[in-house]
Amino acid sequence: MRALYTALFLTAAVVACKKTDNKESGKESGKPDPASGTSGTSGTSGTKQLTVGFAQVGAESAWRTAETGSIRAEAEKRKVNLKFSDAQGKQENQITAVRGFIAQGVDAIILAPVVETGWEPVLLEAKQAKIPVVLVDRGIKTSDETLYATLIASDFVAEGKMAAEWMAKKLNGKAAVVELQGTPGSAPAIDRKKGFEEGIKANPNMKIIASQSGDFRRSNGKEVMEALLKKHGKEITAVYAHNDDMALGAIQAIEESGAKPGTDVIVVSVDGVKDAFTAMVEGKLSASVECNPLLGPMAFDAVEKAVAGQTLPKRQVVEDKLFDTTNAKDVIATRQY
Amino acid sequence: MSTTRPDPLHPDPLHKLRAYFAGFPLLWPLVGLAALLLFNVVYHPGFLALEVRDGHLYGTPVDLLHQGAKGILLAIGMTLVIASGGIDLSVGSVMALAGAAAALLAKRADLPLVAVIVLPLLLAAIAGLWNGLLVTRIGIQPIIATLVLMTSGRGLAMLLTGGQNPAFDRSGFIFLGNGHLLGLPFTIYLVAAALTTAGLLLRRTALGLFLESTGDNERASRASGVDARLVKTAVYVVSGVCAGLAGLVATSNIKQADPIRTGEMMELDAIFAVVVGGTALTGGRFTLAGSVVGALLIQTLTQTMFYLGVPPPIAPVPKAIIVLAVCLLQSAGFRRDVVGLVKRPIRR
Amino acid sequence: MSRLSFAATAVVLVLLFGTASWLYPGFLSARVIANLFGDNAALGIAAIGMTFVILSGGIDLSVGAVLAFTSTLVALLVTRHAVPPLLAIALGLAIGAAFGAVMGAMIHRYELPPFLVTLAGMFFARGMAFVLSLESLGISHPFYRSAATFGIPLSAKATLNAPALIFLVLFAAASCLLHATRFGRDVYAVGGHEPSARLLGVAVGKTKIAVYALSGTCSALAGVVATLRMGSGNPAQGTGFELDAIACVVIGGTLLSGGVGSLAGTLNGVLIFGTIQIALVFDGRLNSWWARIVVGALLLLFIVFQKLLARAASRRA
Amino acid sequence: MTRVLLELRDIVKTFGSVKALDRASLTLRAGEIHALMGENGAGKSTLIKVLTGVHAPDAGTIVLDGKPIAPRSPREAEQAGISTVYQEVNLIPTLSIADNLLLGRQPTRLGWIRRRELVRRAEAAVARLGLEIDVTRAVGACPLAIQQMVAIARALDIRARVLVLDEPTSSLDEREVASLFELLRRLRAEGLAIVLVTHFLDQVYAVSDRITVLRNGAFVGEHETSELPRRRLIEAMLGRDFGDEADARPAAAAAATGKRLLEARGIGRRGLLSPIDLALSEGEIVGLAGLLGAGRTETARLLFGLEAADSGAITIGGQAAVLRSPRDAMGKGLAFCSEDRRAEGILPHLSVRENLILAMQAGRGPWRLLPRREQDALVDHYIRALGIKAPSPEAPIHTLSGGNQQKVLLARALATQPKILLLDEPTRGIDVGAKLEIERLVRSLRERGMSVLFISSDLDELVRTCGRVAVLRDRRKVGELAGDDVRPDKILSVIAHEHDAA
Repeated sequence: MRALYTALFLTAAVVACKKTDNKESGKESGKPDPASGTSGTSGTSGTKQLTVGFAQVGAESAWRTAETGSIRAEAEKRKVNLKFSDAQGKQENQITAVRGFIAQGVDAIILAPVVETGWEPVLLEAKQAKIPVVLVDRGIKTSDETLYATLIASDFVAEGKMAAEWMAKKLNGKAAVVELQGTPGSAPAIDRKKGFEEGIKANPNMKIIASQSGDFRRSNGKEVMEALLKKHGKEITAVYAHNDDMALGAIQAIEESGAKPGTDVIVVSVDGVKDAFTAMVEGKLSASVECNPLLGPMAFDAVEKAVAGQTLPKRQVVEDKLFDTTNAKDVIATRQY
Repeated sequence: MSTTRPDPLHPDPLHKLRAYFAGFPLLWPLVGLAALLLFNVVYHPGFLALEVRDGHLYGTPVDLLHQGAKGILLAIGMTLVIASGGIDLSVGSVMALAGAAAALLAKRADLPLVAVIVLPLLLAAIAGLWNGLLVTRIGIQPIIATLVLMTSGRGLAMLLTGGQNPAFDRSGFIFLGNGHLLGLPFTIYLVAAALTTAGLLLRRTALGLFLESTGDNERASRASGVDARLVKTAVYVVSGVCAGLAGLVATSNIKQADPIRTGEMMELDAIFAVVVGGTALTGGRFTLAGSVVGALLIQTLTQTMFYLGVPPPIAPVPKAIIVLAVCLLQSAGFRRDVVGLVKRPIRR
Repeated sequence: MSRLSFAATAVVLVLLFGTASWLYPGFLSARVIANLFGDNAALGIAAIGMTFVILSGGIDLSVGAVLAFTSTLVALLVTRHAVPPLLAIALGLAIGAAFGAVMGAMIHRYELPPFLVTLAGMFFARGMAFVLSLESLGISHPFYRSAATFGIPLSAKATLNAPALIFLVLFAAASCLLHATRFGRDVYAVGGHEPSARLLGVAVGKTKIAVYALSGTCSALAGVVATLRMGSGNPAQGTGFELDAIACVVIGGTLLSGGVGSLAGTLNGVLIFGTIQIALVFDGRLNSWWARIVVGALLLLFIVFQKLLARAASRRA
Repeated sequence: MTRVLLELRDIVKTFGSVKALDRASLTLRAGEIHALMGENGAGKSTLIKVLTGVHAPDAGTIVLDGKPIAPRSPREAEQAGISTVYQEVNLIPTLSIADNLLLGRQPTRLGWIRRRELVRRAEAAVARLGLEIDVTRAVGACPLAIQQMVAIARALDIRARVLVLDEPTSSLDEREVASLFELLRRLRAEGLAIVLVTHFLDQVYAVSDRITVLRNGAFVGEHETSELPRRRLIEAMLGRDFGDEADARPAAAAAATGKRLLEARGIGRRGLLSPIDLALSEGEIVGLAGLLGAGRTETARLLFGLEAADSGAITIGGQAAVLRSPRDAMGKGLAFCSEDRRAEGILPHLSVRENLILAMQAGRGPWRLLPRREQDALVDHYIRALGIKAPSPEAPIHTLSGGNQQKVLLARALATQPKILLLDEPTRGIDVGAKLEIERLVRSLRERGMSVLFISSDLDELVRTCGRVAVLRDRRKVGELAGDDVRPDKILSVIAHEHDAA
């Protein structure tokens, strides 16, 4: 039984080798391969249909969903054959997905890395297969910049700074801040913390009295905030959350504690999702630094350039704006996510 | 009538101890809870402080009950399943499933609140029934039978919501997880209600006896005319409903569904709560009170972590240690060894 | 009966793979097969250890956590403390073995349910992984750079990478251990009927402890493989991993009651699991939650199938 | 006489408070078959387990070939040349016969098992017993008799000098027993010392050379089998001259008086019991005799709906009854005490009270819980009526002695106020005192017009208790004795031989 089955597998392998070999050789010669439905890597202009793999982290937050939506929509618009893979927040799965894309011979890969490290081997593989990789919304740590074509993302440090400066202005340089961090070790968590700390350096009277991870989750944000409210009570004058979901959770906790978010306690967060705008209009959330998830257009511009063999700037920063109770009303109607 | 004469048949050293444990199984969980609370009070004198803020009783103790509600609800169902000699790994996924369903229903203003609450619970009950039938009719070991739903349940939940986290604004439903009644969070009443119902059903009827007998020796129970299969199926349904309720609370609490995270790892917490509470995984004797204490113990642990500023991912370590400690204390073998160490010198 | 259920899994695997190859151009390629082994090496290695545990009538829920712990430990030692990789790896494996042995000892000595002990073990190991480091640590070391590129070419474009090779070698070794040594027979005996095994002179305690130690080592090795695959150690990885491993073992036709099953079956299980995942990537339209649903459904399918087989067998006897 | 090969002297072993062995002794000579006799709980099994290293004795010595030994595990005992076949066949059902035969002793080269050699040796081992079987088959798939043989083959495969057989015949039929004895005689000739533990007197007299009797864990005496009349043996085992009570039949003997309560026509189930007829009348105690595995337990289980009959019909109190589950049977006024107290009787961790009321409460259904006061009253009543010795009604039943557990189970059945009581080996494994009490109780039940089906392996007990005795062999009914025919020898002859079946 076992022998039979191993034999079967080997034959499969052998057959496969042949098949892929001549296919891939065909690929080298640049003529389109109908079998794989992909165009040769030489497809310069968008005339021939591109196949692009998108390795997404997951669907853990509204922001994430907006990003996915944007990229899918853009692919639709540009008639790109998009291979989408959702890794349910697991790096292992993302790597499997990327290797799958490579095996499939896609023309380019868009990757939203869930963590900063651990990508070199798989990106090396992509490089060897001559498949350009466009990183979106989070960077990676690597000694070899040639592993990816470009990184399209907001500057998380700048976001943190912006939040800090706005808060300083609002509370004229005096605040006892509770910081709700994102998932420990994730790039946005690290950088938004860094940026915020830099931002408040100027004002000695602004202190972070507690800094806890809420894991980017609304429920955790709420629970942590409740605990901290018990611990520090009225002392707290401001909350800085690494994303809107946690901020919204915190706001609930503050309300339950009998205080008024927005007046008794200033709440500032990052991302600027729709719920956040609603909260700002209600005056509960004081400000939110927009971190634009609509990366579709930029991403596919980059993909097409990369496929065409042009070299791109390693870093393309997405411009972020800060919204607060004053201007939220005017733009809320136009928010897509 | 229940005169405790010295047992002529078993005057072995451990008998007294064992009798004591039988008499008061809550001992160790309570000790653990007390110790933990004490520790907190020492570190933060305000830990147990209570005050009234705009008409609500407010303070960590209230949070413990409010946040612990989900855990307690799960523990109730899990206690019954474990008492029947089984285990239910699917409760976390069922929470997510019910939560997702509720959120979607809550978004539709045309549906009456009753539907928003009842339909998801029905769904959860069906999930439980499914588990029960796999165990009793097809005869699959509970771990695996419920593993099936554990793996696929979340998938179904995400299927329902299309991978989104639908938010809703349905005051009635939101009240379930955030509202207050007579100054106390509504969840506390919910738990109290669930507990009393369970307590009455199990101790004021023969159901408790049948459950314990089934868990202790299924064949013997069957030979004595107990419908063991029915009992076993029923406990999984109950567990499902409890999980569903917990899912509703969780969802209502954050005003949005979260198929991926709702009830993540909660099944394990629930099992811990039950075991720490003094109900043996081997089935038979069970104690609801113990499980409640166990659930509170675990919730207190979580709160302590927040207070100490320990990053959440590290929280499992003390959890594991406490659980193992309690289990060892309950293990006859361990106590034999300990007693052995104590007795050796005295032995002639 | 085990033969039959094994045949069934083999058939399902071939069907799955066949359908995928037919649906998705380029699926039936050496590269995909190489990936199948490479991407599921960690899972496969853990599943091998799990097979021994389940055959002995136990269960080990700590594999995912031990994997995370080991990978983080190795990364930490190599990057922060400049420990030579091989030494760090050896240390990691040793700790994994010791951890498993301790759990086994508790299970045996104090008659605690394996489910519970390993559950606690899982919480403990997971927590400790984060104690070592809250964030994923990249390993930049020549050894790892060469390991990343090392591999045996199957064809122009496909190579069996280091993880895949480790997996295959371990699989061969484990098969010999299980099917051709006294220890292997003892494992089956203990799982088949423990009291009898004891009376037949099997050192039940030793066997059990050894089995958990073995599983611990496998999990640790899986962690090492993860570091090779990603060139980093991530304390957050491998959540829910134990359940995948159990699923693979069960799908592979090993009975949870113990005493019946084979490693070849487990290999089937792992490959089925992996094929589903890659197929989903190739399709690129289906959402990932289908993976969970399909795996759950398959799990059910196989358990029910085995039940029916068992009933048929008992009728014959 | 041949030299002494093995001697156990003054062995003492206590479990917690229970003194299982109190200066028990056994002397074995090479080339003899030595029967170790005693009532249940006399300490036979414990002594065996001490000999084979399962239990370590608290005191006493074991001398093999003049050298004192102290085996600490079955393996060590085996290495010393003492191997054992236990009562319940101890093999791994999921492993092949070959694997079972050589588990832990597999022929290996550099640690690798030599498969071919393994099979060869296994085949040789079973061939020695004149068996022709495929040694690669899984043991679980073989019939019990074969498993028994495999177990013996395993015991012999190691150059055993002492072979211990604990209840080897309990699951074998005549032919198998015969061939087993044939084998034993052959092994005796080879100079092996064989210890035979069994309940079946006729088998003892058929095959053994010498008998050692234990009682309450103590050595009573050793005799040449040929010089020890059965009656003396039984008295030695029971430790008292029970003549008066043993032969007291008249009261019970009174044949059926009242009207038919239960009538089973041709009930059976393939592979379990070939169709039999059985009738029970008011105030009648009907015995079921036969060797273990003769179909007695199966009969009771069919009557109580624990197994579904696939043939025949049952009428209770005149009207047809379909018994698909114990619940159905209880609804029809039946009650049942299983032979297997552990597996199918007690709820070990629940209290005496809960154990006692369970069946009755099950009858009442879940919603009408018997008020606690009434429960206590009921429990109190039965504790007194049956003389149950328990520290308290709330004590977990597993803390009670076997006899008292059995009484609680009886009480459980009685509490349902049954019209028909099915008792399967109600006196197995309990001390003589309790045994006689239970017999007395059963007799008193019949005075109250209850009808009882009484299953027992102890012929004298059947004689003492039953008015009528149905005899089963090989899963079919082979005869029925009534009135003065109800005598041990008669029953035995029906069990033993085809022809004079009544």
